[in-house]
Amino acid sequence: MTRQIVIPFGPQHPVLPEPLHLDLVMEDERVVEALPSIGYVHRGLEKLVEKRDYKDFVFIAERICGICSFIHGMTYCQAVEGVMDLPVPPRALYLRTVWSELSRLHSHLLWLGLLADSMGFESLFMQSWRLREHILDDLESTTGNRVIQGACKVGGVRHDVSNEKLGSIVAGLDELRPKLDDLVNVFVRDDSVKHRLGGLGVLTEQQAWELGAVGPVLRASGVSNDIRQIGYAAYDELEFTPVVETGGDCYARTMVRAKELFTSIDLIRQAVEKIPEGPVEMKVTGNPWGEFYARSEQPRGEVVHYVKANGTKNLVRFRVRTPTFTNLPPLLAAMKGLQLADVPVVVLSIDPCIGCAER
Amino acid sequence: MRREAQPIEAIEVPDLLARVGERKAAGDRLIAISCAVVEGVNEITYSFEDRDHAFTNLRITVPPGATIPSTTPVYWGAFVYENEIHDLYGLTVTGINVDYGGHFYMTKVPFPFAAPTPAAAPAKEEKE
Amino acid sequence: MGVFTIAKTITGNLFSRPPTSRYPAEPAKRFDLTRGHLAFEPENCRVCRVCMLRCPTQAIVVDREKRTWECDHFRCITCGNCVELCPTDALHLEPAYRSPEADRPGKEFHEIPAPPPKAEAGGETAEA
Amino acid sequence: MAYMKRSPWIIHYDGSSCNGCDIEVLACLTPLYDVERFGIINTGNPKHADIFVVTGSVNEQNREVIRNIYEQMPQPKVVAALGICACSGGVFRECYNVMGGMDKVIPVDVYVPGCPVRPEQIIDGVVKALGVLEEKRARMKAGAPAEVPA
Repeated sequence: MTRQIVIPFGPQHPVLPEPLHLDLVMEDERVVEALPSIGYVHRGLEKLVEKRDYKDFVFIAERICGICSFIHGMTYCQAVEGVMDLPVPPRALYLRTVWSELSRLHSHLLWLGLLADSMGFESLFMQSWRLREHILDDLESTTGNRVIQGACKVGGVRHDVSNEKLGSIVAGLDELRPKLDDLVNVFVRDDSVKHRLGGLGVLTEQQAWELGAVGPVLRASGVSNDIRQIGYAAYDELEFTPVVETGGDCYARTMVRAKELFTSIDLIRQAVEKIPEGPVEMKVTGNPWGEFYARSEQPRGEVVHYVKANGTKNLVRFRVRTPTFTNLPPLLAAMKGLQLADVPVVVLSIDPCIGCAER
Repeated sequence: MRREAQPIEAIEVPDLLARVGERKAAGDRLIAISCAVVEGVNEITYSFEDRDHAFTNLRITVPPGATIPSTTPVYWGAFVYENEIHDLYGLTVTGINVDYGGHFYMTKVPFPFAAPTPAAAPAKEEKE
Repeated sequence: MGVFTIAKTITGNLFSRPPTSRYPAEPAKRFDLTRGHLAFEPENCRVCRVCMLRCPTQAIVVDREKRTWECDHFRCITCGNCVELCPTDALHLEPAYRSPEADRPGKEFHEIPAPPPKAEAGGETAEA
Repeated sequence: MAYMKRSPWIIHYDGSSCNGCDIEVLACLTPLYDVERFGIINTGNPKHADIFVVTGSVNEQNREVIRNIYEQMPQPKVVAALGICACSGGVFRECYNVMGGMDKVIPVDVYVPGCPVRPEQIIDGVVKALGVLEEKRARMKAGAPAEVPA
């Protein structure tokens, strides 16, 4: 029997911008077992809910993660609105939809870039991030910030966006589309990408479902599961089909995210076509009482915000189950039998967001 | 906008594994295990989803510092949630497949979310 | 095929502007809505303290007795909550962002001029 | 830029940040902001780095990691705290696991505000850090220790 050694990976690692520590039990170059040790980013923000007004907590909920920030804020608002049973104005719901799809676009482009970087495809990384700046400009000009948008509030959104501006966003995305096509073509067709990602970190359909994988990881294993189908925000009035791949490997996960870029553009166009006129926020009075689970689809997968309130202005419990947290067990399963050099790519393929996972 | 139904069924601790096993047999996915302290007791909620997005919950209620069985024999991936419950709430979970032994999160305050027990003097900042 | 693609790319690159912004030679790109920094107008302030009470980071300290307003810019997250809640429009957000500093203080301090005699009683608008 | 005489290498570590600042640090490296035109290179090795760019606040578990990275860097070295979490703890200041800003563990030379910091602010911050680096280098040449005890 070969000797087993444990290689620590991270927390400060050139490939990962975030601290994730893995203990890799190795037999020569093969990973026998991987164990994450997390907690480098654990802040304990769920506890803060006891000190802050429930309306102000949205700013903290947004800062759970800087990449999917908008959707975190939105899901928190949905949870509170669910508890209080607030009828949110439809225009606000549509604006939320547009912004969450823009967030998805920027997050997926970011991820495609990071993946390219982790395989050593530097120019592809640069190209992805160059295109991402267009999306960030759209976000900044409509919400006021590039990354942490701060656009959602309990009972609606904080700014209205004029119909002309929405139209120009769609026109801008149409212009962007051929460039995205070129980019995605490289990911889909390029031999070096195929060879580097094909067959790596395979999760079967059953494994992915039973281990609790969510989002692109689950869809890449052939399960058509997209939380947008439950119809939160304005998604119940928009048409889309979840992108599903069957390979279950890193290449399939890349495909899912790459194709979702176009689904998002399409959803934004539909939302802008259908957006109703009207107010974008409602007056919220009183304090919540009750509990609610709000679920929504982040770029990384399903996020669950649970809110329990007892009629005071501070909530009793706020819990967030982030996609990366539940994607950790599937990641560990996918890493068994890998070579050490492939570990960074496979870790990246679940789109880990440690800031989210550890809160 | 649609708001989904969220039935929560209260069950007893000894039934937990059997009921969770039923869910697995029905082909459900474990969404999350969340814990909350409500009026001095821990509510632990197991959320599931079937293939058509139907969202259901099972809930057990245990006193602070209690011992609960692990669901990892049923859902392998549940260890992340159960280690978290141990580290943040001070509940003991028996039979976890990957047991971090309290080193999942390293927190400045031990068991920051735990319900205050009458014996423990209130901490300086972290009182409930 | 490949030759045509690369020829197109090369000519495209020759005749297009580089994507790189020329900052700091050119000023930074900003939008009307950009949340750069918080600006305070002492003349409009009625010392209601709502900005201090609802600030998510407690960056703002308002002293009613001394009639002072102080903001720690290294705590302010420019979320705009105070701007929205301020009953008298004494606060607003400017698109220009703050520059880095070598010292931690970075506090902005204002004395609020005393109001015309009758307005004092109207200060109780806090807690929206 | 004339005032940028040297090519500082930076090392980036994410304390307990929310990622917002980290992706902006990365965005600085990419075509729109492209800090490599100033000779700034993001390295992964603390021994190669002149400027330690930290984002996020200090918590129980990463305190040692931050101190380790800082101590491994050669003299003269400069620490730039990016974002209000690194400056003061920010929104998370009152969380049970957060100790506060970076200055609780290592001496910070440049504080860059913003939540999250904008890439332009990062460039400004690094330029400012470079000024501090030059001062420290001059001090070392004169035979004095680079770090002045606070």
